[in-house]
Amino acid sequence: MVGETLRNLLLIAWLLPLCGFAVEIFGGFWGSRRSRVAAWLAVGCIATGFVCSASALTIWGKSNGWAVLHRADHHESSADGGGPAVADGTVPPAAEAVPGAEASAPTAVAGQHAADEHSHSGADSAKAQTVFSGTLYRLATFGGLELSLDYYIDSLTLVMFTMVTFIATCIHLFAMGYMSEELTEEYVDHHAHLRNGHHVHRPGRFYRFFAFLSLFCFSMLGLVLAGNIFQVFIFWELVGICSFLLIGFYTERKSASTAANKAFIMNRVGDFGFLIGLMVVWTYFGTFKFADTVDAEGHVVQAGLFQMLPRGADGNVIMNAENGEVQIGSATAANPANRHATIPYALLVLAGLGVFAGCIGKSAQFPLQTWLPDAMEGPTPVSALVHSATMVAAGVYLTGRFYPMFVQEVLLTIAYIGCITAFVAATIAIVATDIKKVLAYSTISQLGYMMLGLGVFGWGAGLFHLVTHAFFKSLMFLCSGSVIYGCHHEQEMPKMGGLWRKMPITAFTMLVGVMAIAGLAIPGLVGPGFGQLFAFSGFHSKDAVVATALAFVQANPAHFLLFILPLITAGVTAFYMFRLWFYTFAGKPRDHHVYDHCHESPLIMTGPLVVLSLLAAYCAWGGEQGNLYLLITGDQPSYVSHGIPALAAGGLTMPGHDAVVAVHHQAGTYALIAAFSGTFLAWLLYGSGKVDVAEIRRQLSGVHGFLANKWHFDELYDALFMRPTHVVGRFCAGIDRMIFDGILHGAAGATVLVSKWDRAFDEKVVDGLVNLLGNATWSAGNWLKVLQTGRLRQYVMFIVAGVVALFGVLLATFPR
Amino acid sequence: MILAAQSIADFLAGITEVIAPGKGLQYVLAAVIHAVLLVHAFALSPAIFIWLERKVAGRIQDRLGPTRVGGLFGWLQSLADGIKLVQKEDLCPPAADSLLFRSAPYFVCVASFAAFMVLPFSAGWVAVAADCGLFIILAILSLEVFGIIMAGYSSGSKWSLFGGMREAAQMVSYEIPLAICALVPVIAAGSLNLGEIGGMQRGGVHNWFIFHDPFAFIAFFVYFVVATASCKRAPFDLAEAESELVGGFHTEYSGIRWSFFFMGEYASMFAVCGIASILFLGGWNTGIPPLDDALYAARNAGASGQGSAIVGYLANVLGMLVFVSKAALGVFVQIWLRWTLPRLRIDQVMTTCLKYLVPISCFLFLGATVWPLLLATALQRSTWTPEALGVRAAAELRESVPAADVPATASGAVTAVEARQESATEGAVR
Amino acid sequence: MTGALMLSAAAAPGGSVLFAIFALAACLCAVAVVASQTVVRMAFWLVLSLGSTAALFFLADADFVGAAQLLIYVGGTLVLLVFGVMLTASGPYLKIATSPGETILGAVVALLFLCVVVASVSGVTWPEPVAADAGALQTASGNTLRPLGLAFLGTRPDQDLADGDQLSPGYLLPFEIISIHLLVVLIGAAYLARAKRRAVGT
Amino acid sequence: MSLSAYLLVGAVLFVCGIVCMATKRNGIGVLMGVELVLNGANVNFVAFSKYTQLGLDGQIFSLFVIVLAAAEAAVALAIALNFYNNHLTIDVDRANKLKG
Repeated sequence: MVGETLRNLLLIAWLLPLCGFAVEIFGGFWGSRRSRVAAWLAVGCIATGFVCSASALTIWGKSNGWAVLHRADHHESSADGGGPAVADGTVPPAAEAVPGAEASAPTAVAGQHAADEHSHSGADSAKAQTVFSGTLYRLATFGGLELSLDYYIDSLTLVMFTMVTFIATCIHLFAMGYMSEELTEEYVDHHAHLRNGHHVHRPGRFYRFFAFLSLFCFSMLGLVLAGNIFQVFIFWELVGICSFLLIGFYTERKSASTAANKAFIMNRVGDFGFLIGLMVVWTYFGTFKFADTVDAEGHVVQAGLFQMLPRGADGNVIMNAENGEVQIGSATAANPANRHATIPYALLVLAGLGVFAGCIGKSAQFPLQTWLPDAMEGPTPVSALVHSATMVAAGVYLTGRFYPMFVQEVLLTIAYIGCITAFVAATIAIVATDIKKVLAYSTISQLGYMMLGLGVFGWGAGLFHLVTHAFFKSLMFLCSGSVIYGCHHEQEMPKMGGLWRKMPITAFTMLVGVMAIAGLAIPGLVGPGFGQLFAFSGFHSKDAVVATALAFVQANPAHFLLFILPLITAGVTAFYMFRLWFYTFAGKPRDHHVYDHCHESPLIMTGPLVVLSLLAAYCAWGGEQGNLYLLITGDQPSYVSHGIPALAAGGLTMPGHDAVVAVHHQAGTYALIAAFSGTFLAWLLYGSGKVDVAEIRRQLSGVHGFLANKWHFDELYDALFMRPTHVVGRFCAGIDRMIFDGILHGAAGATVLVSKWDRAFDEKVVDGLVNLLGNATWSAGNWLKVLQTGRLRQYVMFIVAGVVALFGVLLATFPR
Repeated sequence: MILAAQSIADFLAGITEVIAPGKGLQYVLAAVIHAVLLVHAFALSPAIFIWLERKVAGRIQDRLGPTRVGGLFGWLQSLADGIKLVQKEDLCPPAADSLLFRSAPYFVCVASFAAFMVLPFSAGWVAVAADCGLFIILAILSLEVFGIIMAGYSSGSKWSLFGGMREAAQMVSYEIPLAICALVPVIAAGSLNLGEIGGMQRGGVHNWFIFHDPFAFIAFFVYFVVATASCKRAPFDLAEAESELVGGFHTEYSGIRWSFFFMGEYASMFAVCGIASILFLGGWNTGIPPLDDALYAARNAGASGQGSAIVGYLANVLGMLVFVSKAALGVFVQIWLRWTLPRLRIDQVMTTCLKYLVPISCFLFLGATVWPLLLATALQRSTWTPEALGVRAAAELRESVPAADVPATASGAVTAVEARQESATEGAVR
Repeated sequence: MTGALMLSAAAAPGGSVLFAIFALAACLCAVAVVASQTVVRMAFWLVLSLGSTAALFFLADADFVGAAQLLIYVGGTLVLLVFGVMLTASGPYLKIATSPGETILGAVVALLFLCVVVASVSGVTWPEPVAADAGALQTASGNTLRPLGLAFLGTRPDQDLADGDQLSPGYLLPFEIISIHLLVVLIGAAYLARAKRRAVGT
Repeated sequence: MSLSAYLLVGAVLFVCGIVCMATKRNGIGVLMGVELVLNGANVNFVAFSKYTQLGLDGQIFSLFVIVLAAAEAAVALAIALNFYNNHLTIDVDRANKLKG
């Protein structure tokens, strides 16, 4: 019952933007370029979507009595149990019911696990169903392969829906102000130049912008709602298209179109891995669906992916006894026909890595991170919505959604990738001067944080950071948009300064965002309760990530980098963020022309800022005992909460929740110290004005150059891929030209020759015959035509004579 | 017994029972007697009508008209004219095509004379009681114009040619409404046999077909107009338009041939008026129910031999008088019209026919066909007219065929037809 | 049935005489049609021939057909005549003479053809007239109107319908079709002949 | 006087009609020939209806023939009229535009 309600609500929230898109793209094309109708339509759609999502969340909570929130004390109790070891309190009674399950037949454990999956971790919420899945529409069936539109609704889905729709609403409103210049029949694009040096004049594209935004919302929500990995892939690509369209919104600008192409192609690289992962999954698991397919009686018709990889009581995948491969599925669930019983461990890793490759591309992880900064060519609202809050988060979301399929090795890779990305991007952000670029790199590094969190087994931590980051990053992007708008499209920070006098609201909200991302808080007051006022969302989420990382490192000391680098990155983050703020708002105006002309943005832009700033500050109220975290982790894979012991010697030990709790304060302290030091450094260099920055830059020119060139990644790729590709391409072209063209021309020549002979034959022989016949007929007609005298009476005469003659013949031949 | 003969043929049959010559002789005699009687009717009626025309014209023009010959009212005037015309020289202009020129008048005469052949003067007093009598009479009347065209063409004078051509055009167009209007009472009666049609209207004026239904009522007047035109009487006498074409088709004629044309004309006047009286005005029936029934009874009695043959014979004579007087009344009206109305132009004549009379008569025909249906549906009662053709034909057939040599199948067929008809009428009633 | 005596004279001794007269008239007038040159004379003879043919029909107890022959054929010929006069009125008694050679040739061919037809007529041995004395038609002799109507309605008094089917489909549908056909043809003819004359004289 | 007598009359009329068609140069004359031919056919029909099993069908068909003859005459006259309008004569020998 609840399932239908949720499904319908989310369907509305999902499909409304699509309708909006259709209406806007057509109506806008034929409508007036000056009307804001398209914008209001888009806002209406997405706002309705937000209402639906929020109510869906509420309904979901009521349906299970907010069980997930009451889990907090349970965790507390387990916390003072202490120790990384698996505490009996946390072992789900389901697993307890079969003592020594890991020793017993794997299938039994698997079935046990499947049941456990259904009750979704948490003895207290075992009764109420919290995960709803089903099929909306069957696209096609190829043999055993069934492509369908499914839905998979759990707490994560709901939180994502609410978050995405809410942020999207704010950004839509903001964009109505920001894009208002497009409300004209003739828009002059000052960044695009024609060959004769003039600016490009074109009709405004207000409606098109909002149509694309609506389409993007549709794709993103579809991705979140998707109930099978293939559907995820479909909307994955749709999101890519939207990003392509929006980055290249100012098509006339060469940079914009190039950036769009770059983003699209790099995503393709990742998606290639994704496809490989899909193949492996299909080959061995025989289905794409996440959840079980359940018929009316509640029997499991076909097991879903998450149930097919059973994990022992200790959370490890189960090895098949005889061939040492990984056990798939359970005896209880009906199996798809073409499903293997086991899968080689390597292939399982490969599948995980493949899917994660897609995530790398989508959320701009190392080594595919270079497209995101260029994507800043799009309008700022796009950067805020697509390239900070939602789309790039899709990679993280998928990693979290597909978590049960990842084994330790994959997780480790994820962790390292995330950590490297975070560090590299942060370092580049230090020297970036374009305000949006800075934010872009910070985005990349934050995404790295999330990946790291997920990689070190902090499922909740990573997604927690995803949500909070979405809020404050969209906030900061909007602020930067407001600044750019106010400064008439001036994006270079060195030209700004002291703007807080001109635009106080923007400055203040930006400060909130900066503090949030920097993870600042007042030490000692961060405890639960009133002290939360001084701990912004970023503090909690980053804390969670760092803590998990620390716990992980304690569990496996070999990978200490996974804690050191993030720690440094935290400091660096605080540094460049405050650098950005001081550069932009504090101090004296550097470029008076810009300063004099800049102004505070209208209400329709500042309003969303304020709202978002509030949320950016306090959305994570209560940290890991707070409602948000509990909501997100409400349906987390059961084995996550209590870690995974190393399977074999030298294997990876995944820290459980309690291990994290144990090191939480320690990690938090380190992070705070790093953040404060970064902040102080930033104030010293840029705020106080006591230190000459240019001097330092001159001293460290090598490092600065290296960083300013983004670690030479573009050059590296150019040397690694572009040049070889060009060489190979030229070689192939040569082969084409010499061999294949030669063959073709030879064939053509031969054909021409043959046809020449054929023609000769035709003209001589065939035509000759035909003409002969024709002439014969002609002459025959010529001497027959004298019979036709054209005289009526003679014809009558002929008839009579003919009759008489016939009678004569008759009588002559048949005489009586 | 001999006087009880219903017709001359029966009469002769009766005689030959007494003195028995060959049957062939009987037929020849019958034919001859019929012919003689008809020739007298044919020759006398024009004489009387010409005299009548003169008198009426005189009265209308406020003169006396012929008074001298034959004492009272100059009633022998026509005879005198006839004698004079016979004496005249028979001229044939050199430009004429003599064969056609000479034979044209005979054509006219023969045509209008032959029309009398199927015209019943009283119940059973008819030379040829053909079932399709009306059809035959219309056909024969249409032959008359042929002679006129021939006359007009062969005279070799343009006046005559014009007259003939006009006559031809007029005839060809006026035959159509004439036939259609004549068909209206035929639908009511369900028979083409003039004798039967006349007999059906026995008993009361309301039984005359002119009062049978509104369409028949209108049809009567239309028919009369068209008949007047088809006798090329004024105001439709474009063929001999003295004022324009000297004498029209008979400009070149003289003497007895000239008079033949007029005999034909007056005879056909009598013929069409007789047809009118039989079709619409109850023929030889007086229109007074008791008298009609009495006469009918007398005739049947005389014919079947129970009653006295003389009475039946007198009844027939009375019927003939009634019929002739009705026809004469029609002729009088035509004469009256001629001396009252001015002559039309030829285009007006054609317009009148093709644009007005033909559509009107078609409408009347349709109306007459749907009239019984209207009665059946609206008044919930079938019309009083005799049953539809099939059934009556079957009945006719049965009484006509001696019961001995009727093949059972034929009678079966008859019953089948009756069944079909009854069901049809019932369907109409429902 | 009195007039029937007169008309069914064909069945009587006097009938043969009448038949001879009318048959002779028909044939001679037909020959005269061929022989005569001007249209009006041709029409004259044609009318006589057709009339005597109608008389033959009466003699053959087909009075309705005879009447129809008189009305329609003679009417049709009348119109023919009118047109002939109209179209040849350029001169008095205009003759469009046929060359004597053609006439002779035509005569020869005609004779041959006549021989052929007569040979085939006389060559066939016709069955004895059995239908003639099949009650109804005989007794209604000279009055074929009702039998005709019955035949149109589908009842055949003149034929032995002992084979069970007493109501043959009849001729109503063909009659309707042919009348509609006539109407259409007349309209088409009127359209064809409507006045769109060129300037005569050149 | 029997069936063959009627047939002979029909034959004579038929042949006369044919000759009329074949020799008359006057278009109207040709039409009259056609009328004669049809008439001869009618005579045969009626004769058969009287003297053979054919019965009333013969008369009915002769009726049809008469009606069709009327139709044919109408069309033929219209054609003749047009012919006259084009050639200012009704000499059918002038209608040799289509000769080979």
